[in-house]
Amino acid sequence: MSEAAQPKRISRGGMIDRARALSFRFDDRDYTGYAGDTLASALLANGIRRVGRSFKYHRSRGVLTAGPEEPNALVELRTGDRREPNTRATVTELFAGLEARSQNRWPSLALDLGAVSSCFSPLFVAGFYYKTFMWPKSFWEKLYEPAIRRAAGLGRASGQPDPDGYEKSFGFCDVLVIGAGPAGLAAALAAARRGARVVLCEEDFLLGGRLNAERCSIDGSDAVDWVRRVEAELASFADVRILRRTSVFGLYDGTAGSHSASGTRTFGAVERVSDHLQQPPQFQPRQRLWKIVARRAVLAAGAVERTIAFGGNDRPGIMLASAVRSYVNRFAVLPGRRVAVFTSTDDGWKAAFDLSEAGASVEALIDARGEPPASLIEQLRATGARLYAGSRVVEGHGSAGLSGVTIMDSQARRTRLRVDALAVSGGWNPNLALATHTGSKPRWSERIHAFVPDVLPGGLAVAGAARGALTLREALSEGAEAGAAAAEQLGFSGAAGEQWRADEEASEVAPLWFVGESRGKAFVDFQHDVTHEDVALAAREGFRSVEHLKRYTTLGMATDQGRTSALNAHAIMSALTGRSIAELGTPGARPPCTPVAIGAFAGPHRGRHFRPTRRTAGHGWAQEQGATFIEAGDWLRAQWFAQPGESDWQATVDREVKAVRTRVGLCDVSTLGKVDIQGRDAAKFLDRVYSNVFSTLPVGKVRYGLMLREDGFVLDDGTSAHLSPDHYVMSTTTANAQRVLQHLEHARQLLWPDLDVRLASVTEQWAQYAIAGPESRRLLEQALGDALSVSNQAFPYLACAEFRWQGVPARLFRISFSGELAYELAVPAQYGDAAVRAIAAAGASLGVVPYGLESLNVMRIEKGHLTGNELNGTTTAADLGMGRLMSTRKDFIGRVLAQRPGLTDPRRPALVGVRPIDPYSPVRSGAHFLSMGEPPTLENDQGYVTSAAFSPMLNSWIALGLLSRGRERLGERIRIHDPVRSGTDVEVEVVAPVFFDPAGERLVT
Amino acid sequence: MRIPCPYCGERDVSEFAYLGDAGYVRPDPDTADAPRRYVEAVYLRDNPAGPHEELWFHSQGCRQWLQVRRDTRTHEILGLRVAGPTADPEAG
Amino acid sequence: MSHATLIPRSALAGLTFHSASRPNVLAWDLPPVSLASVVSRRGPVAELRRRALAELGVALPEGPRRVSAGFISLVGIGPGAWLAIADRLDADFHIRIGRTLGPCASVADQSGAHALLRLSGAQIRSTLGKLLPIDLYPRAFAVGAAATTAAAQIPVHLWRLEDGTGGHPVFEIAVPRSLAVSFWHALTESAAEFGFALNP
Amino acid sequence: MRYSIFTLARQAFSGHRRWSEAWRDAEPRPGYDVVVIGGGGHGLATAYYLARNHGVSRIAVLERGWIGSGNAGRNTTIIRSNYLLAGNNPFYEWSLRLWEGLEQDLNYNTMVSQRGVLNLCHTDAQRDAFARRGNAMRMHGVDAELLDPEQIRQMLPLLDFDNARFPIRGGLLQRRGGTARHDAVVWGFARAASALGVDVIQNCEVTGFVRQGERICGVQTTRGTIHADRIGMAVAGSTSRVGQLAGLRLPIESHVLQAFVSEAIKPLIHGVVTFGAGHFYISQSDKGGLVFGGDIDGYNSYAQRGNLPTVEDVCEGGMALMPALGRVRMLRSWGGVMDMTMDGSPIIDRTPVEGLYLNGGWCYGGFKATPASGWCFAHLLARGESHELARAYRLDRFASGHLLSEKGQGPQPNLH
Repeated sequence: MSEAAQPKRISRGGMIDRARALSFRFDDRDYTGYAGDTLASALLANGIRRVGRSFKYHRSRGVLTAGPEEPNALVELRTGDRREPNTRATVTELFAGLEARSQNRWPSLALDLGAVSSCFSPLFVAGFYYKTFMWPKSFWEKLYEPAIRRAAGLGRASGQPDPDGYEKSFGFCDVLVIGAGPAGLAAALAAARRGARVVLCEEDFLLGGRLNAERCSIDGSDAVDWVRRVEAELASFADVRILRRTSVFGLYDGTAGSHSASGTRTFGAVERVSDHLQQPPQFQPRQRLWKIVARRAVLAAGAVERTIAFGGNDRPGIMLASAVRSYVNRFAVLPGRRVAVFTSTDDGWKAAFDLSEAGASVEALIDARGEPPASLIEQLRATGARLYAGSRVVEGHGSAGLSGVTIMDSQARRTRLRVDALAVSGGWNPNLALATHTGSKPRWSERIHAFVPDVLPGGLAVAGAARGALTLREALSEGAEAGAAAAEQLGFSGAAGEQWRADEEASEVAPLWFVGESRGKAFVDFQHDVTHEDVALAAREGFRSVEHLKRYTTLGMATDQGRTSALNAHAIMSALTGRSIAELGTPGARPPCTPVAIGAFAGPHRGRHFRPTRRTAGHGWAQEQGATFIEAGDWLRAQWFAQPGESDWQATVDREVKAVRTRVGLCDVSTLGKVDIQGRDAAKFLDRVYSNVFSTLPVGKVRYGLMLREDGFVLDDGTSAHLSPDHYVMSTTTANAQRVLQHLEHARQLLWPDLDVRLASVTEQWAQYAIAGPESRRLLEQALGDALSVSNQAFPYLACAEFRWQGVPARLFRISFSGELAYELAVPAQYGDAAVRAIAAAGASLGVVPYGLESLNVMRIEKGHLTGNELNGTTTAADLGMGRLMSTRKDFIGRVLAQRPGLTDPRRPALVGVRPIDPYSPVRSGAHFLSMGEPPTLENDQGYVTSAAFSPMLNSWIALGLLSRGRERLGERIRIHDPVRSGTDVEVEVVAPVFFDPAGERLVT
Repeated sequence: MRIPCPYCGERDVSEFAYLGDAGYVRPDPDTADAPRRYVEAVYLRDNPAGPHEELWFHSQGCRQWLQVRRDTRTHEILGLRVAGPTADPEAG
Repeated sequence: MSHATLIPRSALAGLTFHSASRPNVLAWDLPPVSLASVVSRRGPVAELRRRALAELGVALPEGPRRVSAGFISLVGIGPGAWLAIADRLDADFHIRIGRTLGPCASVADQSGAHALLRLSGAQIRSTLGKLLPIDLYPRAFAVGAAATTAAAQIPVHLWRLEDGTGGHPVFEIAVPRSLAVSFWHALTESAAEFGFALNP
Repeated sequence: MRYSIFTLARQAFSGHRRWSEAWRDAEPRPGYDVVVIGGGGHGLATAYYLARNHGVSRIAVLERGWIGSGNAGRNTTIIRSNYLLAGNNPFYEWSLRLWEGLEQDLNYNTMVSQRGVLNLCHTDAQRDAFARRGNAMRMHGVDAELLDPEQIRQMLPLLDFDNARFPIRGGLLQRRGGTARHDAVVWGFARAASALGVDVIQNCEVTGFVRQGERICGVQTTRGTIHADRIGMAVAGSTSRVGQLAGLRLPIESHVLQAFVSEAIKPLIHGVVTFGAGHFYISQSDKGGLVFGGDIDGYNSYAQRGNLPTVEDVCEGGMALMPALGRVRMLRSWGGVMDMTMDGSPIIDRTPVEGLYLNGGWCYGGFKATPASGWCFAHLLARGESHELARAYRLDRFASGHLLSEKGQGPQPNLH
């Protein structure tokens, strides 16, 4: 690549691969960068300073930082369904074919805040919208708000399904090290050498942290070589895992609490597996969410340099000094030709040295301090830069890009310098967010004028700059100590001896937050356009606590969380209110400490795999029969079996119901919960968990049972079969299977541990089929042959038996949900497919039909049997006409509280049936009951329809419902009110809640 | 959050189902003041800010009910035992 | 009179996946065997242990471990609860165990309740790491260890056998039959990047 | 000072130097007619309506930290009145009516935005339950529409209609539902109350109660003892703790509810949408952030923070409903401590202790209730009797069995 193509690229040095030129697009223009670039470094190399517009005033903005704390250089990365808004150019690895666009550039037409901001910006002070847009009333939602909504926001989401995959993985380790700068590398190596199982996470794609951005040496040689040596040694340990491109975003609970040292903690991390590629390779996710369980952790996340608030401190070309050094040293990019440095720290001077070394003309070094260290002054001579001690930059000029700065020296003389880049160094804020996630508060340090970790979460140590130890020497020693200590606390002790030597560094910091003599807007939140004036206004209006300041001005709420500038605002507020920064309050951080894609948290659980799907053993057979499946909890169940020529599902269901009622039908009921109950006290146990009596149930018999919660309301219903002495099998509804089992285990383990009874779920074990209809007995005779006699005498209603069918253990129950002569045949699930085919074959000559949930529902409504619609958690046994099942002869769960006045009130809605006077007027579940002539008000509400269906047997719509004083109102005409679905009410007659074969003769014949 | 199950070992909270206050004792239903005592047992809670004795069911593991002592301000697990007046023979 | 005969069917029958040429994750769909849940009754388990040892020749494992002896292996799945696994499909398995352990234990047939898979390969731990919330690190989950947990939201029993050829760890996993298809999807998705093969 | 575009313009010319404090930062006085404990939305609204509707003159609101630092500033700002039960529906509908006039009433733009609240259903039973609820709403004159999948597709093409594990089968839409700016609600009530003479006292934590025989006649605070004829508690999240100071044992558990906000993006989602087959709901703020949440973590907590499994569960729901969210980044999360009652409904009632009144147990539905809660609690404090809209919110309903449970899950808060 020729220099012309990348005008700002330094001809030598840097950690880029000049042999691998990469072409990319920005705002529809083609550019070239190198492997090892970030998008930001590549743009700067190509001489691009303006990369975006600010949120409120639409001011031109350029690259401020070289890291994840970037507030300005946000772009829309990629296109189409892979478009990612608000992507930080400073951490986006350059790849061939990368496409990016600047954001928020052309505001919407409706209300162009961008356009008006220049003249109306005085109006757009903090919280202006709370004080206006109130008149006229209707205009807020019709005009003002839509305009604000269009103008707000930054980038555009793709709006299309994310085409890439995400993964989750659990990770376990003894010591987790967060950050692979000097401190992190030292910590990881120290722990690894002692034999601990180590995970090292680094956000960057290179290990080394600041060492990649600075010219410094360890043990006399280039620090970068040291990094490679450590990296190689770490890689040689089997129990060390290095996760690059991985951000640890959250600290969560383990067994340890906020402060205790022992126990574990859970860390959330996201690994950007494929973000540095145009798209993920086959079988690779875009990102992977790590849930890392660690016994100890070392936080070595470094520190973020902060800006200084002065007029026009947001001009493109004004950069943090540390970023300047990154671009010069790591990326071989010269941010400017004529440059100046504005600092209140020793560290800032290094930018001048590096810039000069790289060939820039350093015009001036402006140090707010009156007497900077002599050593630095000495070193500065070589650069030829002019020193302005005790001086401040009061204004940055150049709206499209920095063209100059005005400085005010110690004698208050103003001088204007022509520069195209300014490096700013206002001090360092330790990256301690993780240390505060579980509620620990940091403390204020008067040494570095920043918040540093104080009381730490148990098991977490902090090392290096993250602790406020800003020199390389401290980072190395603290890292090594922290890593060693973590391992030794866990009982590891191995070869120690990490001793690394680094040069002395001047690292004094003097606080300089805001230049009082500023001209123009001085920004304390670049992305949200919060200025020093907004802070002053907040103080004036009483929003003085840190949280009020934040919420009123939106300070620090943008994507960068104000990492480079929010503390300046706190300092300004403390000056205005005469309280120390610490007194203002310490804003604790909450996860995630870096923005994380929602897709990563979801992982593979999306689309059809959002939740696992349960299929019965007969699923394949049902598919062959043309079943339409429906979700029933986690299960898929056959809803109906349509046949060619059937006009709609209603026709299908009518056919199925008639076939069952006149011949015989076959239905898969395997999804019902089944609990195996064994023990000498099994009967006693059942007596206590059911409201009705089971201890009188003889072997070989089944009984319907009602189960209450302790609060007296119905929990579930089902049957229990007495298979053999001390052995029962209970059935529950499909929906409540898990909750009932938990309820039973609670009763067994906690309420009555003295009972000899044991429970085992056998839901998965038994495939179970209902065979219902007048011909069901004949079908079974053909299917079972002499395996079991099913004559009415040998196997009467509510009989049950265990037997062998072709050598296979099988169970038969004579129970009926449809109200027909019916049986349920159960076989171990691995035989379920064969069994349903055998049953179907045996019934072929009898015209057996498979029927689904919908027909089952019609038939159970015809019989007034209950489902979840009636057992909705607010009904009592009496409401459902089952008062007789509330035994008075024994104790049972729910007995006492069921007697409360609110549950025994005679005005409570009771289960009734209703039939429309016009049989073809549809009645729908969810419709409300009203007395004739009463207006539809809540006061007049008489109850509602719980279940409804068209009955092909009665050739009429029928319904069950809960009607106030229902039992006293049989024969009364009321009306059904269903405004959300129908404009006209339907007149119905209240009848008993059983429409078909009320005497139940079909069950017993 | 992670719970050290006495049978399975330390497991992620997502394997457990929470019930609440372990102080619940089912009152004798046959005393005169049973209604009042049931209302208090079923509905009222100490709800302390600090150490809390509570019931967790290891539904995705050994299916034991566990009584956990946990600080509701810090989520620290302070202690744990198999729930119920008498523990299962093999537990712990 | 029906002549259809009852033959068992694998829960994984007919499932598809991407088969790699050089697989690092291997799975075997084990032929059907009989299983039963064994739960000790109220009171001391000493008698139960004695009978298990005397009649079945196995020392009931304490805690989540797997022991094997002759035709039977037992996996601890809870306090006083085990999953008994026969070496073949035997309709009388649970009955015989029930008789031998008599009133000391409740025994229930679970032969149809699980799909049994054997898993191995160079990358099996990385694969299972994506599915299981437990630590399968060699020291943490040694040969003979067992666990009851959830794999990608699916409840499973897992245990580790002796290492196989190439020194790769070998696991067996019991998945609820109704969830076998969902588990299969999660397993093959997680293994795909390493290369996956069934019954190699 | 009255807020308007004109005041703003005038102020602009003077460089915004003449704005006065939004509310007086008052010093505690020795005694008041009514002391309201809790400077959140409910407490400040109570004070405002006490002064405005009932002419009570000597009122103080005591806030432990800074106003709005509790759940008022830790919610997802949704307002709606789509309730089923006769004990709830009229109360929440009155609340929504008050929201609709709040800007003008308070002379503060609380950014009430009625962009609609849509509950999605994924089974026939759910749809029927929605129909029942929608019908109940209509019978009280509340707007409610039952939508079919096609209508929803028109409204929100973003949703997953074709590849969903639990397909969308319909939805219940309340067009008048929407959102409001939570902090503005707190500041607006504080400013309006302060203008009516209410003392808003920050950094004043109640540490005990002053008793006169069986009666409570004051509070001890970190800023001294303050006497009052009547004392109202509106301390969501701390109800059990403050109640304990008065010897109360309540049908309440404290649970943490997490909420999340994404980076700001251009308008993507218009109204509020809730997923019916998982725990997820979402809306987009005027600033552009997607504000979303799900279920409570499910264990007792006062920590104001939750754990990762809940975050995953919420985002799984989000991706299942809106696969386009995948590349949108979560920016921040927070946790609020919910007073979960045993039937999922609130309590506005006198307590067994004379002189002490309770407003609490809002579970995760407190924000939308703010105006009506203040309205009815003020009525109770001023008149000594329950407001007709809050009659069902009695403390003795658990003993009598007149429970107010929309979901019917029983006395287990983490199932509500």
